[in-house]
Amino acid sequence: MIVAGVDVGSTATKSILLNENGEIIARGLTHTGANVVKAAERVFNQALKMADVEEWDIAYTVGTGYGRFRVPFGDTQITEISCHAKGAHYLHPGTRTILDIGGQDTKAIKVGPKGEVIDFCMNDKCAAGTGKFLEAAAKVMDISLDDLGVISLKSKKPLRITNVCTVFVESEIISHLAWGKKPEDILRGVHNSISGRSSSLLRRVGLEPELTFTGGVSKNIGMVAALKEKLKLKINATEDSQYTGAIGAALFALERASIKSVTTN
Amino acid sequence: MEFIGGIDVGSRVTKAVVIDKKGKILGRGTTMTGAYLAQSAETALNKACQIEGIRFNEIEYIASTGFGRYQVPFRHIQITDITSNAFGALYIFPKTRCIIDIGAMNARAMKINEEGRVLKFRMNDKCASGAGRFLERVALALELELDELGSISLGSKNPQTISNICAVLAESEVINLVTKGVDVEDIVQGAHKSITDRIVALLRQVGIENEITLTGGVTKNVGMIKALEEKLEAPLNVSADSEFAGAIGAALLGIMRLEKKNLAEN
Amino acid sequence: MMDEIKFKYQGVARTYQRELLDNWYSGISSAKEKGEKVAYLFISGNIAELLRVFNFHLVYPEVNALQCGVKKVAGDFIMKAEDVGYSSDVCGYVKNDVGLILSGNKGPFGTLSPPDLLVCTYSGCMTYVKWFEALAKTYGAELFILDVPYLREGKPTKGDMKYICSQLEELIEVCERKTGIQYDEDKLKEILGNSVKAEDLWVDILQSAKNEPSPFDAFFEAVFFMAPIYVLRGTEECVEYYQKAKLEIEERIQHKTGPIPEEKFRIVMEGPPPWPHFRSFWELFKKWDVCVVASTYSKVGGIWDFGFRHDPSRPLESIAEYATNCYTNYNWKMRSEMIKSYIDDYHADALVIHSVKSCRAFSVGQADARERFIREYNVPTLFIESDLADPRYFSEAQMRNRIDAFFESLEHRRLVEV
Amino acid sequence: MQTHQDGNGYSMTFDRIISECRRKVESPFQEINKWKKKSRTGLAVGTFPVYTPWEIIDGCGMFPIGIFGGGSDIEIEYADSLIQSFICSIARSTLEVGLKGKLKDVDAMVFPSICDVSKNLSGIWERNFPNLQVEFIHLPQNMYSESAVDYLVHEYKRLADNLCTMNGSTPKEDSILESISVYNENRAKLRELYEFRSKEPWNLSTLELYIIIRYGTLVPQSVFSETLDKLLESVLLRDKGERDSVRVILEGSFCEQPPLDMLHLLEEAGCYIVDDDLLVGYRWFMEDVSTEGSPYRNLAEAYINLSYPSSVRHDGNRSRSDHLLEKVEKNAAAGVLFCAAKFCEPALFDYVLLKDALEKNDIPYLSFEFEEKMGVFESIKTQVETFVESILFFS
Ligand SMILES: Nc1ncnc2c1ncn2[C@@H]1O[C@H](COP(=O)(O)OP(=O)(O)O)[C@@H](O)[C@H]1O
Ligand SMILES: Nc1ncnc2c1ncn2[C@@H]1O[C@H](COP(=O)(O)OP(=O)(O)O)[C@@H](O)[C@H]1O
Ligand code: SF4
Ligand code: SF4
Ligand code: SF4
Repeated sequence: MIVAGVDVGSTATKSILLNENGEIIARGLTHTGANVVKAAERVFNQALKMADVEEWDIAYTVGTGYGRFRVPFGDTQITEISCHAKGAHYLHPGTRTILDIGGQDTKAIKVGPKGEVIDFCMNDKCAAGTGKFLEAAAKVMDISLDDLGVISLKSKKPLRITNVCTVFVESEIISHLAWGKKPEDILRGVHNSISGRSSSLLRRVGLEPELTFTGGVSKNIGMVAALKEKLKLKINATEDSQYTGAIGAALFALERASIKSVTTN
Repeated sequence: MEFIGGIDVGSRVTKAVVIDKKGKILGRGTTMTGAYLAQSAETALNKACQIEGIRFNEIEYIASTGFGRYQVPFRHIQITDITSNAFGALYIFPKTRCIIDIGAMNARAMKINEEGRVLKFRMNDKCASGAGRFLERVALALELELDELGSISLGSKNPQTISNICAVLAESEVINLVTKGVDVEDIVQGAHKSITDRIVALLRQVGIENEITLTGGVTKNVGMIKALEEKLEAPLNVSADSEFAGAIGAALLGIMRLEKKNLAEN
Repeated sequence: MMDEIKFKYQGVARTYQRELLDNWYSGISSAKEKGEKVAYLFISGNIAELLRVFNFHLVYPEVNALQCGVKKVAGDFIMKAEDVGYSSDVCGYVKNDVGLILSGNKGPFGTLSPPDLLVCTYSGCMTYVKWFEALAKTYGAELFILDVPYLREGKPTKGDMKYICSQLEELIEVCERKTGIQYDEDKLKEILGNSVKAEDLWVDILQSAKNEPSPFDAFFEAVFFMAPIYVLRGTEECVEYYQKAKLEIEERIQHKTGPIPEEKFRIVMEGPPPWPHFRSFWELFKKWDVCVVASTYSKVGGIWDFGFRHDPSRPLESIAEYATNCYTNYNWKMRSEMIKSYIDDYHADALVIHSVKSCRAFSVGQADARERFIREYNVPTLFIESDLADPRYFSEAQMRNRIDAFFESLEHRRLVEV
Repeated sequence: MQTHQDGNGYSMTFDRIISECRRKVESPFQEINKWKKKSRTGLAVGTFPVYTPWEIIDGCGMFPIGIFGGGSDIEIEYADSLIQSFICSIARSTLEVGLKGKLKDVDAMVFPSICDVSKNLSGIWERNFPNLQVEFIHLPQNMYSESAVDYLVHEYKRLADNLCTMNGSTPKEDSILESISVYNENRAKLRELYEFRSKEPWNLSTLELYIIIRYGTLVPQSVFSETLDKLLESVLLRDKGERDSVRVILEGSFCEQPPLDMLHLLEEAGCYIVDDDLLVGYRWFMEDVSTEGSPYRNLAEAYINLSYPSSVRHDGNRSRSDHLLEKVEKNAAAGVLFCAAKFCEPALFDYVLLKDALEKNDIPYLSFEFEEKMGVFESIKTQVETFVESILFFS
């Protein structure tokens, strides 16, 4: 039996296929772009192709993420909060706190020993402190997203970035550049600003180890380093971190599918 | 003959004008604002000079304005964009009493008297949601050029409200709407309406009076002009020089200072 | 067909409530023409009984504001107030009211007569004072501030009671002067007698939510059920209203039903509702078969379910005591204890805190309470934010996401615990 | 010591004192232990603005210290989770100071009933600092009631009694009366400085004056008194030269402390602030409080009758706008800067009433908001410059 989880995020859409043992057999990742449905189909097909299976082989699909209600082939929808909790628990069973920084929102989730959500907090209606904030910085400095973190790590004298507005921060960066400040110091400042905001979100749910960092921004090593420095804590972040939501969704799919197969048999 | 330069270092575009002492505009120049503001200012002013073949050192007095006004090392005076836009608008439209200035990051509403003195003004300073960048973001999300945005919006019959106040997050809402099958022109007009609401709110706070002049880069956007006119139920003053209102105002105020200075010296 | 016979009283409470409020509003509209006196006052700790002695028509600007919210006209009024200088960050109720006045005092409920007297009970919030200062200026009406000390020590001190009572005496003089009517203590006692009857009935209704399933939603329904006890308290109609409402509730109990027949979660709600989105907000909870079994918002005007009653035998004193005895005049220790007792007594599964930007009297301390309930009391708590008056601060998608996630997690936890 | 850059030793003294005070103001909570040990009871009592009765605390032999947020050097890390984003920053930052353990030497904290934030904050403190005695005083809002003074006398007594339970003492009226007279003296000196600044704003900047007053909320009054004497003497010898600036009144920042850099910037942008309501709470009486009879009654009567008006006190709306107009006239100001703490409802509501009064009298004004933690002042600067230009260019 194969099940699927599709996480339609505001920025990136991810898919995961699991076999009946709960092992990841395929992944898919795409830019969400203007067409949510297409993006979901795209990642789903990517994953099917990678696992070399057909659509009818999939026993159950769970959609999550902000666009979850638009995944046409999803059997059911579950919020990304539950999915991240479940996914993080799967990746790192000792997880008690999750920080998820995605393209447009940031959440802190506290989970119990079985991956159940105990408490959560999210940022609101403002792109401050999210992946968008980093993207804006990358764009004005003409640096690729992949290099952002690496460069920030070179900084010896991080600057203090005071603007929280993603739009205004662009001009702050421009004026720092104009004053001849080093790109790495600016970038480190940007990372520190996000880690500051994230840590206050984490404190709201009560930070307990282990901390698992999920979402696309967890791929940024500069961000991982900034958080480590701020929280003085080991941080779980792996290659699969961006897929955490999709993994959780797939795990829910697995549970549902087993219930379904029990009742139908 | 000596000349006066006015440079408006905006967050997106730097604009410059050269005028003579009678206030006649002799040249205009623009350039995209780069990371080095001083350089952008120089480039723009040079372009303005070239029109009538004026040499840089013939310029007697330079007034800078805009967000980068302090970063123009060769300025004689810096003036805020509000004062200079107001003064520039009055020069272009002598009967104007209210001015809306929409730049990339800031939107401002001002009320002036017949001398061009700013009596009251309001600006968005906490959040970029009501400024030009919002439209740029929408254009980006819809993969449209800035230039076409306005004309596209005019085609809308059924504008769609954009509820997200964040210039950044509005992007995903826009994307959402596209997938819901909402027509592009309706979304674009919705975006224009959303900004219009914010700006008219600013204007109402200073008190609406005739005539109203629009300045800043969005004057190039017909959709924005139309949306504002509809909301205000009044025509807006717009001219080809509207974009340069800040630079013109700065230059004219520069003349005033220069005269005062000369008066003091004599 | 069966249902019609079984449910003789279905909807009575709502219909009768509407009728009463309509009558009340039309009284207010015609007061000016008829030359009758009008007093404006606030809900929290209101001293309606005393003003009734002088035959004032009573206007509650907060009720007007919430009506505008529910009828979805608040947004425009708020914008009008911002045009004249009110900040986007201050209480939306005030702005709604200012906008209403700027629009000729015409609301969805009719035209309001201007005030002859403004009585500001300072037991709600600081904003009350600011609000009536603005009205006093606009109308040129006399403003009486009835200062009510905050319950900093858990109950009013002797000094507090003396202070309030002597202010009430001063207010009586003002009322006599304004209306030419002599203060009549017997009349006051009679009015207070009516108050007590209504209060008893109201408490019965509130406490009916201890049944499972609860026959009554102590937030989404209570906000309508509570209107008469605040605006018509002391009248006979008010007593009658609660008699009828109680019949409806009893009938529901009898049939073991309620607003959420398949009740899955019982919650306590802290904070005011988002009026402009009241329906959709309720839907978000209904979807999860959630019933609110107790709420703090239904105690903004006064708190009776812990035993307080007006007392005709000591009229002024009991009015003074009542003025101190409303939710926003409680300190946070008292508030938390109250919420905690609701969780326990009403067998609630969780606490939902709706934090509103407009109202610091409610919201300062809520985030701390959230932590207290989760960490100290181990009560699952959901914290959501929007506004009670300003439609711009409500994002349905975000709200839904949080509410879904919360009840998903409660469901999940039930599974895990089994 | 020997080198006088401007050939003026006295002015050097002034600058030196100011820079010492500034250091203290920037890290305000370091010497609590030292000062409280010198007090009669060895206890320190933190006070939240605005009208907290310092004389009573001082008169009970305790060291009163003004806790008005965290100053510039504290980063908000913990308080965010206890206070929502739409609440003024002084509430958050004051809490942060406590949560960071910087107030471990403080034995009690007093909150006055100035606004809903302060009211409820007392409860948050009670929960988070169980070892601290938290006191809340409800100041009357009905100034016209016959019983307001009596009530306040009770309230002040209650405060004194409660504070004294910390060490089992009883409040002594005599020593409170003594404190009143010390505070009277210092307030008189401050009034002198204010008058001097109104006359020669170029010789005493608002930033400096603010630093002086704030300093007074952080040290014992005897220390402050000496400092004031030295300042009063040396300031007269300053000679800084007048600039082309606009005389304005600063209004609205009566509670939360504005960033020091912002205060500096306002004058940099071309204003001379000739009167303000910064820390009115500290210098809240317009005249001396009587030192005869019952100290509680004297203070209560002074609160009712002699307080500087502010947005957190209901005096009837007329008097607050009249008071502002009087200030404008008395100081020959050309305009008003209305500068409120973001989310401060009392100030933001009053703005509407005050602005109407200013408009009626054709007095230019500008309104903007600040937050303790703001680091960029671009927008405020632009606004203030515009305001100045609108007066300077066109007059
Ligand atoms: N290689 C990378 N390095 C740094 N950041 C990245 C990288 N890839 C993606 N991101 C960030 O991750 C964000 C998308 O994260 P994701 O959690 O997938 O978003 P969402 O689920 O909100 O759509 C992007 O906005 C981008 O900033
Ligand atoms: N060609 C164009 N067509 C339509 N809109 C434009 C065009 N150019 C600029 N704009 C609008 O004007 C805004 C920038 O205005 P501008 O006054 O140049 O900004 P600033 O002064 O801040 O640099 C942009 O954000 C955009 O919305
Ligand atoms: S402050 Fe900036 S990032 Fe935040 S909502 Fe406004 S535009 Fe968006
Ligand atoms: S602040 Fe709260 S209690 Fe006060 S008027 Fe506004 S909504 Fe009502
Ligand atoms: S700044 Fe304003 S709202 Fe905040 S505590 Fe002070 S008076 Fe209250």
